[in-house]
Amino acid sequence: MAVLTIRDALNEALREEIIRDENVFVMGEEVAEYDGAYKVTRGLWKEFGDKRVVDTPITELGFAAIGVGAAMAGLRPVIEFMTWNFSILAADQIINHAAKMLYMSGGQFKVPIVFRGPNGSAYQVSSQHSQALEALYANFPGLKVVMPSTPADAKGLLKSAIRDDNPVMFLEQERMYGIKGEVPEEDDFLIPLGVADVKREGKDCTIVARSMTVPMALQAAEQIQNEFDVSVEVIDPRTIKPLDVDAIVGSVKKTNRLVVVEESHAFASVGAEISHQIMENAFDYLDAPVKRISTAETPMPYAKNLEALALPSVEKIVAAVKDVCYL
Amino acid sequence: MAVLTIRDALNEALREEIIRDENVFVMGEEVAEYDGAYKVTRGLWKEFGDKRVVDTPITELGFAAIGVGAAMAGLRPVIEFMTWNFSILAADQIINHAAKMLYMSGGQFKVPIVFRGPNGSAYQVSSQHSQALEALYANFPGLKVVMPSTPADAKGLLKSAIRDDNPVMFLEQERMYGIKGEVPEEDDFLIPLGVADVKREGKDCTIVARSMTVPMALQAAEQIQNEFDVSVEVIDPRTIKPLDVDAIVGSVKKTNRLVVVEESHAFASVGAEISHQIMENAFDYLDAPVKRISTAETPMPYAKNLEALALPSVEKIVAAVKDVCYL
Amino acid sequence: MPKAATIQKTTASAGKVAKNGASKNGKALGTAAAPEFADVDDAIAEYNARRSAQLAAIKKSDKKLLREMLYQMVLGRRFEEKCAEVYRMGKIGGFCHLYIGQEAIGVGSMMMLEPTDMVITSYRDHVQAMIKGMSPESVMAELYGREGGCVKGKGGSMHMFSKDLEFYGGHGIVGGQIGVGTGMAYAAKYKNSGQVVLCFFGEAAVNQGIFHESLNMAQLWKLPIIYICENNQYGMGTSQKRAMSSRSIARKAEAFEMANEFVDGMDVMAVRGATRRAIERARKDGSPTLLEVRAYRYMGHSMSDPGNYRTRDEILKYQERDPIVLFKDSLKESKVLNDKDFEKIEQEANDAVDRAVKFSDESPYPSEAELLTDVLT
Amino acid sequence: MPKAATIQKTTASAGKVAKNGASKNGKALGTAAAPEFADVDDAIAEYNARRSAQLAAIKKSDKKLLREMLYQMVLGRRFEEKCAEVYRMGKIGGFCHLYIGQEAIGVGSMMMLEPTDMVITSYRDHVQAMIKGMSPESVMAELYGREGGCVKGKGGSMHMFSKDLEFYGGHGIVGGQIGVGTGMAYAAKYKNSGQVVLCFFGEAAVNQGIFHESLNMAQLWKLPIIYICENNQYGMGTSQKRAMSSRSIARKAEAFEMANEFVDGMDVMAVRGATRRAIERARKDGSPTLLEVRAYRYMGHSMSDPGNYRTRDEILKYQERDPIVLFKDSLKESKVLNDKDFEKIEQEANDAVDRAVKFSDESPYPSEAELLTDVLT
Ligand SMILES: Cc1ncc(C[n+]2csc(CCOP(=O)(O)OP(=O)(O)O)c2C)c(N)n1
Ligand SMILES: Cc1ncc(C[n+]2csc(CCOP(=O)(O)OP(=O)(O)O)c2C)c(N)n1
Ligand SMILES: [Mg+2]
Ligand SMILES: [Mg+2]
Repeated sequence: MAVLTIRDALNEALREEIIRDENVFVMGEEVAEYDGAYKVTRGLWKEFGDKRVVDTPITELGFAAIGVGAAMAGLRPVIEFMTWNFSILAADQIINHAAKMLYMSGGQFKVPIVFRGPNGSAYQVSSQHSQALEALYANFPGLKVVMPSTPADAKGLLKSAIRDDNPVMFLEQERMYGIKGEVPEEDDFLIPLGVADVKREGKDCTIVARSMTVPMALQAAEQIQNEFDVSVEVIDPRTIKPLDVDAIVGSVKKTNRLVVVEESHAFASVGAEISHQIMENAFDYLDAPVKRISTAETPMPYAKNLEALALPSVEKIVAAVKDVCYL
Repeated sequence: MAVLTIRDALNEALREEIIRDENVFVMGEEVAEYDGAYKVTRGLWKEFGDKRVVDTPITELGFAAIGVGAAMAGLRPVIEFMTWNFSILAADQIINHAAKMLYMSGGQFKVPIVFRGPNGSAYQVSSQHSQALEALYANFPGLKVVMPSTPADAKGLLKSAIRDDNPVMFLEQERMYGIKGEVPEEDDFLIPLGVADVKREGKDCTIVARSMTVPMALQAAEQIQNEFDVSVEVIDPRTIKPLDVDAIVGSVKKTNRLVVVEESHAFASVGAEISHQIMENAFDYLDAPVKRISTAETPMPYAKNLEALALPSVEKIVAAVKDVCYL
Repeated sequence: MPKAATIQKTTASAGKVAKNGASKNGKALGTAAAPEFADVDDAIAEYNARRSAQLAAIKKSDKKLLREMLYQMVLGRRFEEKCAEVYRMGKIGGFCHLYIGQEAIGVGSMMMLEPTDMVITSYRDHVQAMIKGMSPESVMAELYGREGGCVKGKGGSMHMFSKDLEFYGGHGIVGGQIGVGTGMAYAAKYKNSGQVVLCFFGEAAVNQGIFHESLNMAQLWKLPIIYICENNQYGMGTSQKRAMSSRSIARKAEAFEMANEFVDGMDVMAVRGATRRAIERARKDGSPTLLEVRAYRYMGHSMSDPGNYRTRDEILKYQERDPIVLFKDSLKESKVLNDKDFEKIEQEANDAVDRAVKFSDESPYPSEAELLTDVLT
Repeated sequence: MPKAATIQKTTASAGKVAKNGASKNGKALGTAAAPEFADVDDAIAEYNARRSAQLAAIKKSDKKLLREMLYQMVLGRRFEEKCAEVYRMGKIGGFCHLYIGQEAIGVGSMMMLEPTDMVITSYRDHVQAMIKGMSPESVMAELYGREGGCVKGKGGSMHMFSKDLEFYGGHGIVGGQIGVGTGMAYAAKYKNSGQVVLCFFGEAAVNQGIFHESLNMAQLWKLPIIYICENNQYGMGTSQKRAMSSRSIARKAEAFEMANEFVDGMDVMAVRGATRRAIERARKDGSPTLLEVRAYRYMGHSMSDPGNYRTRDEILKYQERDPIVLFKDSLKESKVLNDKDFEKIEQEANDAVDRAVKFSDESPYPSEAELLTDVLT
């Protein structure tokens, strides 16, 4: 196995898919000559040129629409948002167009497109640049939503996303681009969309975490194990929509306790959905109410101390696990 | 008390606020000379003229921004979206600008603006025109979200929304504009934001409904009462954000059962949030898992039979109540 | 706010040409079809002056084609009249936007296309769907929301689609299809398929940001697309001058150095000519064009529009320039068709519409299982 | 996709004037400050030819004002240099976009304003905040994310605000402030307050749809706003010609029949002159203006930009036209200020910056209670 950063794993996925299928191209702001604002597309333009890796004007709605139209006409665009915050300008094309095209056309026009880029906070980039938007997109039928947390997942899921015939929102995390991990070197390493992954096995409590909160959850699990000899299972749904409800329900039926951790805001979040799914499907197995940890109910502040306070943390997760385990 | 339609109650609220405060103006597509696409602004342009009631070009992002800037500079704009579906084009101004301005400016710049218009389905207007978007906006701190279900609420809440110093998303429902009800004739009839209303008292089961599903819930409650002698309480939060969690928790602590009904899609919905709030705050009082009824997980179809099938209905609510009451 | 600034009667010459293209090739990329006119009187005068060119164009054209053009215009007219009729009977639900008065635009432009070329338009899409080859049956049944509809009853009036016929819909978000169409042209260029895209939208859609974003990229990247602004002078109840600070839409292309023409939308041959020039440009070097085609919407915006924002007189005045009447007159004068031919065409169109209604009346509602199909593949 | 079409070297004359305004009043609404130039050599030649006008403008101006203008330019330069320094020391986090090279734009335009006039800009906002009257202390402390910052540490580099000083931020969404600024002008007109709005944005922001939507409404409704496009020729790593199909931004105003001027952004007096004309227009009848002010960004886009997309030579060449040097030369030649005065100004600026750093170093982090305040009022 090769050890790669998430950044490089994504880069490999893009590279392999560009080579595999001549209809795949990458488009977005600064993805080509600049090598990507966060270097996810590094080297691709040099290698594949103007046709496959395309810089756009700053015009999110416009180039999202180009992606939608091109996908309808047979291409497989990978559209990068420099950050998902800017996707809000393009939301009409995603929600009103991409998500509905197959249905509106009675099944005739597929929209095989991937929208990708960093989601959530970075380091002190303040309120307009720090939002986690998975809840927004996951609410709309017709879209898939993916959030990897390891290099292997990043690569395998992105390749699957590009081959998927539906619009896929692929949400990365800037703080995680440098995280290293093993990635299988097999020729065509794919991870299917819609399948959760048990990132750590345990029997006393389940944590469902995604994206940036997965490493935090693992660290918290470790700490709890050492301190209280309580064994925590960490489940990473990886695909938010469609959500692998069975995997989560199965784990909770075993542990009887659940903490959901997410970087997004709480109100009507994916965490709320998971909580409700457990309510509907594992109510009788719960020994404690599901606890949820989300980012504070505020736009993201700039000051370092306030930002840290706003975000989920290992300490907050430990406290929540202690809570549901009555420790 | 006067008997008014919701349409006319909203119209009165606008009229009274335009008269009361010279900084209030109404802006949007066809709100002036055309009297509003759904006639909510009927007669206002004739009465108050070009300054107070303003037709815009079709340019949702642009006129939402005009509202935000004007509000920062001291006016109190009421911006109509012909339907909330089109607000997705303006979401950047709502989410990235209006919602964050007070925080980003360290408390200096208030944005006293109301965005309003019909939310959810109408009659066979198909997928791009039938979305209920409360979950989308309620996820973002810095916004209030209001959804009235009666003429009195519509009037009292809209007047409060216009006087509120925060951005308020005011979501009406086209199918409901013609609903009639009593509206107090007092001079300045206000309903505070953030306070739920018990639309029907009961002791065996709680239904939390909003907007279009409130009359359905009331009808279902009636039916259940007659058929099974089971007494259903119907709570209408009216304001979705901030949500009156106490009122809902209080009711569930009494009835020990909850059905949430909503027109929006289910995944990461306001219904999920309510369910989670009960999980966190009334877990031990629940005699059955919370049940949720939402619109089917599909873009809205045009065909009459399919549309009916997709939406919540009295029958679906009755079935859900029977479920949680083990009838 | 004060009322909109009065827009001056513009006397601009039309057929503005892309500056960068022009300077590059050393010659104009397009030539004027018609000078921009200010009101209906201007338009009549302009047309009268241009009429000989018109007749010459007819003379040069294939008779069968001319007959088919007229047939499609008449079919469109009859179809829409029938829609209004059955809508009032409650057989069609939701919105229903009719094309009456604008037939010359769809027919004049789309009948210049190869079958493989792509078309995308707004919610005002019934007639364009049929010109692209979709059967009146499949369009009417869609309006009825029945299984036999072109999208199985899932879309309704605003969302006609046919993948086989390269008809990309039928879209309800004002302006949205301008961006999607640009992406279709992007694919044509990417695949080097030789296809061009006709992308239709109303004049009010021009005020949306996506118009600006799309045209910039289309010109920057030289995409084979023809933007056809169907300027019917109203966006719902708002006249163009109350919503746009500048009268000329064609000239907005100059901000992008894009080729553009102003076209008389009541003259089907003028639309055809301008489209031919634009298609040549697109097929040769992928250059886009913006056509402003000035027409007039006879009916309300949709079936629920009472139309209080304009006078009966205004409508009647524009109807004097009815595109079907103008075309018939020219065809008759050119001795291409006679009164008997006209009757035959009317009969065929009426029969086609009757068959569509019958088919739709008999088509079943979609099965309930259809609710949850086509959400994801 | 093929590369962007090569943009022709444009020789268009500048100072294009709103056609409707012009035809209405029978005279031009604005006059050219400078012809549009194509590259730095052109710019030098053009400036040399214009220099006598420049010196004449200086002659007519108040000495104290000229000194203050230079001071503000130098202060801005020194402040930004210090930002770069302390950023590298880790005292500033997040993004940090410097204004170096563009000082003539902020100073030339904003120092034409009344204190009650409103200003809004992008994330590249430190210097404009100070020109509007905010203390270097409050701006630097904000960059540090401290309690003493102008927004209590909640906004950081991109979000400077002062309600008292009518400074409306500091915005991070490219183009967003164009719409918000238009709304501020709407309020000015509504309240008949006599205020004008200066709304700054980069040339890359022009490609956003909101530019198009806003300018249309501003002209349609005659809003008292001056759109100042700071064309520093790059949007991050993308040169203007790779992102925009047409070189001239000023001329984009013509699609809306809006008054516009192209301005040499290295010449503070030229910026001042163009702004004066625009403000007159705005105060008289509320007409908006688009100014394209051509400058050059010396530094990377933000502190994390390695700048591989352009050559050192290109940068050096542009730095020969440094706005501070050009202005100093003219002031010296005009005998307004001498070398000693310059030294004094440098000293004052350095002192002010040092005070700002000291203040920020000592300012505490915001209290934890601040996290949840200012979410709703
Ligand atoms: C984004 C959006 N805003 C508003 C509407 C409501 N609406 C539908 S059609 C229309 C008028 C469009 O006018 P125009 O573009 O001129 O096309 P026409 O109807 O005249 O063909 C409006 C406002 C919409 N469907 N989408
Ligand atoms: C909507 C949006 N898209 C992308 C970005 C990322 N971004 C920040 S600044 C910038 C370049 C802007 O260039 P320009 O408008 O010319 O202003 P300049 O930075 O040169 O002053 C980009 C792409 C953003 N902040 N907002
Ligand atoms: Mg129109
Ligand atoms: Mg720039």
